[in-house]
Amino acid sequence: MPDPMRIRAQVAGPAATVRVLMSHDMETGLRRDAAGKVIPAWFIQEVTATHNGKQVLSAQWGPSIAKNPFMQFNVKGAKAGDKIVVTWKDNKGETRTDEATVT
Amino acid sequence: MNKNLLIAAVAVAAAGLAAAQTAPSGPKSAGDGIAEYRAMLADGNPADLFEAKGEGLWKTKRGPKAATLEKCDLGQGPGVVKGAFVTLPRWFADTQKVQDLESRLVTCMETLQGFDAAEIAKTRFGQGEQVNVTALATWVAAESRGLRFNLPQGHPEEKRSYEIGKRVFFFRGGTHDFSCASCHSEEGKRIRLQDLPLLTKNPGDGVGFAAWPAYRVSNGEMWSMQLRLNDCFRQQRFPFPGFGSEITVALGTYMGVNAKGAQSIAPAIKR
Amino acid sequence: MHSRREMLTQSATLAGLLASAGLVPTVAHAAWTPAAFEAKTMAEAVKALGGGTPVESKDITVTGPDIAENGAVVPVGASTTLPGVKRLLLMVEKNPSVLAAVFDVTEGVDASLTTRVKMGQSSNVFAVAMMGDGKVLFAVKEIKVTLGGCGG
Amino acid sequence: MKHLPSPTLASAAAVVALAAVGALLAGCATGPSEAELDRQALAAVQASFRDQGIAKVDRIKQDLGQSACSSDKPPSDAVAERISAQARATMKWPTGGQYFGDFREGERIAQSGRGMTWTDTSTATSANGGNCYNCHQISKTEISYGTIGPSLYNYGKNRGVTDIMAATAQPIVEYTWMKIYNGKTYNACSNMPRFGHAGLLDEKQMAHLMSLLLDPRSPVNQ
Repeated sequence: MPDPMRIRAQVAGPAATVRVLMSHDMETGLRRDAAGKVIPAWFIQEVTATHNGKQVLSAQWGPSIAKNPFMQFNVKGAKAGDKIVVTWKDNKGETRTDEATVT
Repeated sequence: MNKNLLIAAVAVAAAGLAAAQTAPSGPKSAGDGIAEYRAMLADGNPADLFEAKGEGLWKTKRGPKAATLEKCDLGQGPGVVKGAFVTLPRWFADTQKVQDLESRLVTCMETLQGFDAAEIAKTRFGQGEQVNVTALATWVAAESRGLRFNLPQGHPEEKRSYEIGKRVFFFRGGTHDFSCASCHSEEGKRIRLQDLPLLTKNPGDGVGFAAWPAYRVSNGEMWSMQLRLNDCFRQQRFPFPGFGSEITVALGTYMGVNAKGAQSIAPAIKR
Repeated sequence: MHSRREMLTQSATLAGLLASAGLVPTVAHAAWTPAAFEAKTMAEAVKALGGGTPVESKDITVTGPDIAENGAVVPVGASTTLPGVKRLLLMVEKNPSVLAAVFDVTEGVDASLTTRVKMGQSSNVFAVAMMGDGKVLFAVKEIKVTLGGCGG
Repeated sequence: MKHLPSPTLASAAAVVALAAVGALLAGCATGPSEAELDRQALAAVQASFRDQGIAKVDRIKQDLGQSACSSDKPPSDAVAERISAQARATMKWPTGGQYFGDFREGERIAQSGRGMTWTDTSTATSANGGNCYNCHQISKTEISYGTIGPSLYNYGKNRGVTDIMAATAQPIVEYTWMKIYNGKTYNACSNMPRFGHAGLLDEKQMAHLMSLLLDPRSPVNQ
């Protein structure tokens, strides 16, 4: 199973700032290994975020998102104790879901 | 987590973002531009991912003996993690050796969990159990964030390790005649745009020995001090230093003792 | 200090339970659009995503450093204060494929996203907003990528 | 004094013996002598490194210059002079007096920091860069430069070189060649690699660097 995400969600005025770090290689498919063999593309393609169960954001990513991806966004009206859930899915079909509580 | 450091980091990051959003920006020096770039990365250090993984590993029953590392003695007594990082390398009576954080972790993995220490030492960085050693080191270091380096030098072997480390630091060799000192014995120098810490004395809070383990942006890898030293020697055009070998530990003792009083920010984020 | 991993593990389990109990709506992943991620230009990428001709606009903001110390990780952001934005895109002009990310935004979030991209070389970076009324607006910023380290 | 040598130390027996002698001589009150520590450090270096790829352990066998410059104190004047004398004696001037090449090639070589590490596959000079920008400012347009060495921007111009073939330019041409070939000629403990002497760059590559630094048309001299 993929390693967990790190999600921080902190109230900032009328919204909560959510910062997400994901553990992923984000291989472009353009690199070669020491033996000269192409390293196959392996990257997160889809990301979604929900706020108390309601989807607020979805994203499509290409391989040019940096390794161990970072994403930041502001959830309107989120208050301390609210739940933020983030899910990603990569091009091999692997997926990971983690949750954070707004502080 | 040290509050002041956190606040400082957030302030720097915020300043970086604010600066970045001020448009149109006037001509900025390359140095300012790089500082702005670094500030923008400071908030959201992927080292967090490795720190969380390391904490999990410490508390997970693993290895042939299906044991956790919670009884591992890092020099502060069994299971005491906080404060251990800023006192390593140090002398350990059970192994009759001066050990750095990583070699000590491997000792614990052998004695408590039944892993083969020699096998781990032979494993390449970033593979097999080495991945776990790095994650563990990242977490252990993070538990001393904000504390000041204070390596013990009371044992004759600790003093000897310092003296060996000092000599190795100045040891010139390889095809290019480089030593550690070639790059790290003068104030305010840099390679390309990277500032080089002065390592013959305390280089300041969160600089040099007080910054590693660190997340390396250039390759997206978590680098422990052993790997940091290993790659220094690679770029010195030296042969390969063994993992946990006497000189790598001695260099740690030399840098750690020199850094006395420096505040640790490890795990940091680096180019 | 709390155990991060325990917290996260529990969270993951909890999320799984909630999902299986039907308490979390099945999230609608935007179907990944291969043609958009194969595009070589901004116009092609926008077209593949069903948009029209992009027009430069001062109402769109692209954030990022002037200089990146390393092209492997470059912090960039797209934002706008205009109402009615449906999608925010981030693109790197000189990357093998121009499109880096598509964010479908809702009323639940600010139209302001930050992420980190890889850049093979110094390049223009575009923030593109696809609006509800069909307009496609963009902003551009040049980011220089320096050579770093001993191996440079 | 109770001296506990590390069990990992190679040639531990010899070291213990030496340590014992050292301790006796030092009268037990202090740790091992400086000379004894020097020996132990050398033993630790020999025990700690192994071959990896093209980087073999023979690289830590020091020559006079390397060992004499391996401390926080400079060598004695006499030793420094011996190092420089050796450097002068082994100096090779370019075949047929071909000091110059193409400054564009020189820029490329100056930019490259590659070569001779254990992740490189060949020790051929063609695989190596000059690492110049790692330590020096050179062309004005490259902002990513190091500061371990002096700035070389306007190197030729500042030294009044208007025609690299002129007789008046000859001394600075020869000096520059020597610095690149073996900088220990002038400074026994120079930080600069001995590009010619150590076989890191061939004559052609060094000639390209000469052009980069001295040619009035080079970006360095704009």
